[in-house]
Amino acid sequence: MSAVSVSPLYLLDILILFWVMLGLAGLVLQRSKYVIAHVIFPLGALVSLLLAAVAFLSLGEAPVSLVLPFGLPDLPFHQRLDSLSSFFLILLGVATVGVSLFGSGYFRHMDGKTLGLLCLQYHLFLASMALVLLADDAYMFMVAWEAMALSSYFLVTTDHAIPDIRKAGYLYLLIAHVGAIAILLSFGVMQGGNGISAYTFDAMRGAHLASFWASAAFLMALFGFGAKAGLLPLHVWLPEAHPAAPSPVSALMSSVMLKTAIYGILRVTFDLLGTQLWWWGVLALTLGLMTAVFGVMFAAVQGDMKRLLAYSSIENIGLLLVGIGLTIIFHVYGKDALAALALTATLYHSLNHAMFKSLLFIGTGSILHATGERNMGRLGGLIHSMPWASVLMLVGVLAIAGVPPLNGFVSEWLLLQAFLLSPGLPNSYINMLVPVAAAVIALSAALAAYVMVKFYGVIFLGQRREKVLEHAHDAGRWERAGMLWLALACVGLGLAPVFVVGQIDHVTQMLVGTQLGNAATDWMFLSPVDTDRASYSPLYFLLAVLGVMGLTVLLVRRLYHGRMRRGPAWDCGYPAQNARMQDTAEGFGQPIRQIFEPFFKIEREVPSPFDTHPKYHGHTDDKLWFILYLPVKHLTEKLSAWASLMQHGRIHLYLTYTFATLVVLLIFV
Amino acid sequence: MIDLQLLALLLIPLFGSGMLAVFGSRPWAAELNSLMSGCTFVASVVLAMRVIDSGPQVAFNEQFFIDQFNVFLVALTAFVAFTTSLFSRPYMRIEQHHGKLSVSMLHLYYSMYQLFTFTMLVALTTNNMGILWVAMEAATLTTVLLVSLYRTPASLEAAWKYFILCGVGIALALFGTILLYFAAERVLGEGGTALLWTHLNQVKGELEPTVLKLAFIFLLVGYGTKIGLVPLHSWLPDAHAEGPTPVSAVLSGLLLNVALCAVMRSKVLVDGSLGTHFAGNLMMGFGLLSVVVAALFLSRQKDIKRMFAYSSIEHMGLITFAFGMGGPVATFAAMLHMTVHSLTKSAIFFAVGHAVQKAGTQQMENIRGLLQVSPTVGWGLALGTFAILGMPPFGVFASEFLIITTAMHEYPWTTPVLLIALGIAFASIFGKMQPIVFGETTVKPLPHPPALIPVFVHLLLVLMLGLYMPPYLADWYRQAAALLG
Amino acid sequence: MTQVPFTLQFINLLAALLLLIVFAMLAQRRILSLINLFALQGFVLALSTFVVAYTTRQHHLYYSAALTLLLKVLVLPLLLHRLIRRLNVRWDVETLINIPTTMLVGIALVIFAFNLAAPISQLAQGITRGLIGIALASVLLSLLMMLTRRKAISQVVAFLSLENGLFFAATSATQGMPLVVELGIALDVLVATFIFGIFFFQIRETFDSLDISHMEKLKDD
Amino acid sequence: MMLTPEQTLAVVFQITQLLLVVLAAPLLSGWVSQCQAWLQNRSGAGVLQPYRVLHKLFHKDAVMAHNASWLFRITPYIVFGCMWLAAAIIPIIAVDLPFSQAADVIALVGVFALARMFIALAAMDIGTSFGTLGARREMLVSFLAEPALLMVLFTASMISHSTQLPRIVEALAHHQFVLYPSLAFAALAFVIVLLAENARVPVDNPSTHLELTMIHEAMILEYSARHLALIEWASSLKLFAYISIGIALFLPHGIAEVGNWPVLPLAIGLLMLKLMAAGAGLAVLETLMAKMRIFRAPEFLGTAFLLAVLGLLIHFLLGA
Repeated sequence: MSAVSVSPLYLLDILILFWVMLGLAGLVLQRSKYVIAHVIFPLGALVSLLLAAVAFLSLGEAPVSLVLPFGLPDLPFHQRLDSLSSFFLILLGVATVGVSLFGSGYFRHMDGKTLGLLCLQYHLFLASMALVLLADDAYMFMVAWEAMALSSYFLVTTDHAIPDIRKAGYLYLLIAHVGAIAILLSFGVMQGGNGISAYTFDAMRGAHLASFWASAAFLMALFGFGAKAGLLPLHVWLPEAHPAAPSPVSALMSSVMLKTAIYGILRVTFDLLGTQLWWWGVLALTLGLMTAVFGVMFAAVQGDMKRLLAYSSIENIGLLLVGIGLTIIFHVYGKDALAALALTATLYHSLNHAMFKSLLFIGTGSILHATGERNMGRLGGLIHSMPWASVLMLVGVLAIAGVPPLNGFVSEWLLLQAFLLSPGLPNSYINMLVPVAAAVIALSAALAAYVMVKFYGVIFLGQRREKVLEHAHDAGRWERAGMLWLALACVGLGLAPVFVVGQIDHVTQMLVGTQLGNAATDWMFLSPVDTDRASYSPLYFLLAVLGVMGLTVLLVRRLYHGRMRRGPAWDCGYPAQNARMQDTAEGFGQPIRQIFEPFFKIEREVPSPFDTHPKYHGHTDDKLWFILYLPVKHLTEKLSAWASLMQHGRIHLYLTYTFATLVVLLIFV
Repeated sequence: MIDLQLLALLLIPLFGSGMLAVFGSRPWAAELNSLMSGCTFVASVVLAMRVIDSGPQVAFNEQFFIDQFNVFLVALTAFVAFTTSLFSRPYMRIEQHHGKLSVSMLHLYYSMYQLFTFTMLVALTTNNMGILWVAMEAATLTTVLLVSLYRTPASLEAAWKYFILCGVGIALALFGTILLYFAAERVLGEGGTALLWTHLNQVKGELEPTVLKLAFIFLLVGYGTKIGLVPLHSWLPDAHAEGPTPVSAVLSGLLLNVALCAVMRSKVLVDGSLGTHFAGNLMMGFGLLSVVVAALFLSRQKDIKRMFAYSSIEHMGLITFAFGMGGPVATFAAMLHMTVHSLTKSAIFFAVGHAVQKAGTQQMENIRGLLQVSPTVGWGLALGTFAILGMPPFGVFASEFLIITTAMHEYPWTTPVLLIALGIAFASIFGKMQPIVFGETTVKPLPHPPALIPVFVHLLLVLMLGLYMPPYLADWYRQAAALLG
Repeated sequence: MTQVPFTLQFINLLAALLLLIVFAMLAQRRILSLINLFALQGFVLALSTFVVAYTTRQHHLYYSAALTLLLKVLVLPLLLHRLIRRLNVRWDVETLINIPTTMLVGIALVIFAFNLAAPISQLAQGITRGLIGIALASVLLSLLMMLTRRKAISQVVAFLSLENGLFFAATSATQGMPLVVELGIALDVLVATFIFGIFFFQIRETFDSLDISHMEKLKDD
Repeated sequence: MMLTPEQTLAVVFQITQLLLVVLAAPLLSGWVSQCQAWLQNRSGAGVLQPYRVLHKLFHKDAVMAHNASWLFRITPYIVFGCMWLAAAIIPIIAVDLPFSQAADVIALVGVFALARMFIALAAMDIGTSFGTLGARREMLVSFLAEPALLMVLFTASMISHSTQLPRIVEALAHHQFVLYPSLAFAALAFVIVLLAENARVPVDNPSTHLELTMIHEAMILEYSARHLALIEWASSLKLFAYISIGIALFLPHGIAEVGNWPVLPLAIGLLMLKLMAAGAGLAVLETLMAKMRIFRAPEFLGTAFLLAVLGLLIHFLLGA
């Protein structure tokens, strides 16, 4: 293709460099907030768009690679652009267009110094994420990976005056670092041949590992990337860090950064490791299921809107991992068509999640702007004062709840199809596992709907729980643009699945060696395997619903005389109803808390009926924190207390150490 | 010619210390100090160029020997000494302003600073194991005076411990040297040449293994005390915490390297003579132990300088481990780590120094929210900390990456230990550093403007080494690594 | 010839004497006599150096013998005497662990050192057979002495006797290091002692005692 | 595009069913309540009562709370549309419905979910405590009922290797009376789901407004006139849809083949019988059982969920 005769990698690198430049420019131009907000961020969005475009053009082309003259002397930076990385680059680009547009409106109100720094960190964050996707050797990957962690850490701790936010940042970076260590170990296991040049991905592809070492590498990678993705039980940082960050940053972290972890798992499992074992898939599947249910359960009981979204991200990561697990199982048992189906579902879902989750997060951002309130218990009735935000958010909510004809449903549909087609695996245990897994998926999807009704209903509907909410203003121009972009993406992904799947086919072709294709001749019908088995056409669906609705409206107009008046809400004979009597978020989550009681660590004080000033306080905690994390902490503390006895301050003791060392060495020679 | 250059390198600091012994109490003593260090640095660069061009050479009838390995350390030492002198100019002024230092103390400080540089350069460049010992002892003596500069009980105690422990250590090293000589004279005959490293290196195959084993143990324990290898490290945190900050910077940035260089010299001989990996294994063992124990120590520290002293122990352990592993990549990595550690650690100490001066205490719980009062110090400290913790894209990560990957290939079982230790260290230091840099503040502004150019110069260099290593530098390291094998 | 030459016997005698003196120092409670013993040790050292110089006809060894005599027998003891007079610390030094135990440990050390040095002694040609062992023993004993002393001065004396042991190894065992080295070593020892002196006064004026147990503030916990 | 005769026929079928269900749905719910009346020896209001109610509601003036937003107003149409569609794509008379190409069983469940979300949101829109209470309970019931329904459908589609209702029905209708143990479990689960989803005793009671127990009624408390009419109509459509799903899954026999005119009347007659039987059965169930506490409901539905999963597992085990 002559249009991109110059290797697309050059273009991508230039674009990434441009991001960095923008960041630096922001740092320099601290004085003029206007420029940063209304020039730099939109330019960043433009760069994202171009990035996505380039990646899209090179999707399905032959992989191109490039060696940059940086990095270690014997291990310069290797870069490679293949379908997998292009796909995730598209994801990155499309999502960040919206977020950056939103950001230019959102960050407007910060003070210059913070804004300048934030602009730098933000664009470094974008650049490092893109580089992670392009890296083709362990060193560059690690550098980009940790740079991503570091920049996002600084973003998370933007308003570091608040101790909780510092705590969140600490937890985040610590777990990220531990994860990075695990990833490094897994690369070390996978290294091909000896010498430092064995750390290029090509060498790793070449290395054929014994199944034991391959498993070790896979487990390490799963641990490391899982730590970044918020996989159970490494998720504890996520609900702390995502809410702490400014909303656009939360959006990026939830929607894109977590996907880089998914990318890593896919890259290691299907690309770097030549062979897979069936139990990897089972492990991933089970972990994924646990994560999904756990996440959505905790989302249901949250009172803080951003924490709620963070937990829902955990749920979605769980679903993605389920998809990966299925893919591995099918691939191992040679059912590549099914593997392709499961993988398609996974990739599709990560694309969808990127879109609606960032939409929702930036939506909470503009709510924060309008009201300065994150606690859903103090919101409500915003649909009247924030029409734009409410409509766009509704799209996001319906999408994430997985109802047709929006995008969330498509990936869910594909995933369930993968389950339905799965019987006939040689291993009967896995055969038993499959329906249970399907059931759990269905359950968590239904719970997600519950959560989202709570989210939207408590925030936007009902009466205003606080007086101040009357003055809440709608999202500004830029914010609106960003949200609109993402909402459109959701709708588009929902309505044109055939096209999207066609694109994803390139990736599945690369990873599992087959592609889904589309059995239906008609571009309107998505049918993964065969039209008789299953088919779904969102467009017809939409048309039908609209048609029927239109018909209804017409009939009603015809039959009905159309008189309507406003009156007070019916108070059931109890006149003194006020806004505080609506369900709060806690109230809405209460049934879930009651049903899944054993999973939560609940502490609450309920007032007695005779309290003059009754005060209810309830708090649900994550048991895993107490079961898994605190013991480790205490162990280290004990060890170090033990060690520090050594440094006792008495010089005789120190001399004795020298003496003893000497004697011991002399004896053992 | 080489004699001249070497002479320049050695005489400038000596002359400088003489000058400062005379003029040390003048107001411009600080500038003179920096000037001298600057000249030393220039001289070292000239020498380095020369050596890179025309390989290893000896000077002053073989009493001095310069190869890529020690000339790289010479350049590094001179550079850090120079930047430290730049930093110490305002720092010491502020100390004086706070009334911690009298003019006479400053006088002592400046002259001793130059003398210390001199001793280190001698120790690095000498070819004679005996003179090496003498220089090390002299370095100890000068630094003892520097550590006890404040004359506070704490500083006195620290200096005393430092003195006694390193004195004993050094004495043991002398015994090792004597044993070496004992073994050598039977091959090289009596008299001068029997202690010259170059000659020993040629005949190392014939040296008596049993004696050399014994000798190496003494040398390792002796110089290891100065490197700060666990369990010989006890003096190090005290000395770093109680001495003036510039001294802490040069101590952990330079002196430790010099001692390590001495150990390396002996290692080359011993392993050459034994034909086994005896010395290497010992060094690996000590290195691993140091990394683990230091990491455990970190999490309980309350004094900020003490904490970074322990982190120096940890990194020295890592470097020793790498040198112990041997092989081109590991040695390369070790030297790279030496470089980045010196640069980063001294940069951190610079920033810490000003932070401490602002807060008026070394207790970490009283230093808060640096970013609010002086963002430069805050960012310097934050970035330096992340760099020393091995966060990419800083150079420390590059060397750690090389070390760990090599270890995975050579000694897989060590890597989990190392990585866990590094993780613990990360958790501890990062956890302590975050509230110091971020959050609400308690600290107050300074009488004199702080000198932070050195901090950011160092950090930029480290950053560059992480992302891009100039080819000639890489070749230089490679040659040096080849020398050490 | 089987008959051992007189000089060698003499050197061995001196070596034995050296070891004996170290033991005596280890057992010694009074600081004053500790210093005297140190001076005596220096004298023995000088003598042995002289003999070695005579037997091996190495002239620079005469210098170092003279140097030793000057430094270890005259200068340092005098310095120390003046110090303890100025600081009037002539009282007893009490040991941390009681003397018989120290002695037993010391003997164990000596045996250990001899066994360690045995293979080396086989290699040693000429007069130096077995001297390495004694040198090593005295080094270890002096180290032990440093461990057991609580007063700053006695610790320093122990340190100096350690240096003596080394010096003995240097001169007698390996018939003398090159002169440059010995000069350097001597210089360092001298400077070290001066610095010690300065320290004594500073410690004295800050802790108004030379008891090291005052200096246990810097620690982790 | 040009339609072949079969396709035109299919379209005709589709449209007839569309009209038929929307007209027949109230009749079914009327029939159910009439049966209940008989069982409780009341003389009921007659089978046509629902039509009268709708007629009445369509002639009233609508009252809407001050706080109601656009979402509140569009919801009835969406709900009605969804239910109508759902009822229309289930093959009850004939197998080949062109539209069921576009939406298979999973999509069908999706349609129900869509309607449910909107009605729950609308209930929260006014901001009375009842509305939110109803919404919460509705979602609570559904988050267990929906996966159970999905599992039931999965069992069927596993047997018939398809997720498209027509294919399922074909497959089940043509194996003459093969006994599927898995389907037995599924049927049991399905009945529970049907009761729960259509706000029937023991989970809910459509005929009372008792605060402590009501779910569905609590949600639609604020609706009046035409909106209420649409909602009522929608719920009767929902009932119709569920029952016909049940029929399609568990006794599809006698359904008309593709483009097979002569059996059509027979098929319709059969369908009538089936529907009447099902309605009567429902009435019997409701009369026999007692309303349970709201927090027993999750356990009840949990049982359904477990039964459904069990059915699926059994299918995996026995392949039947």
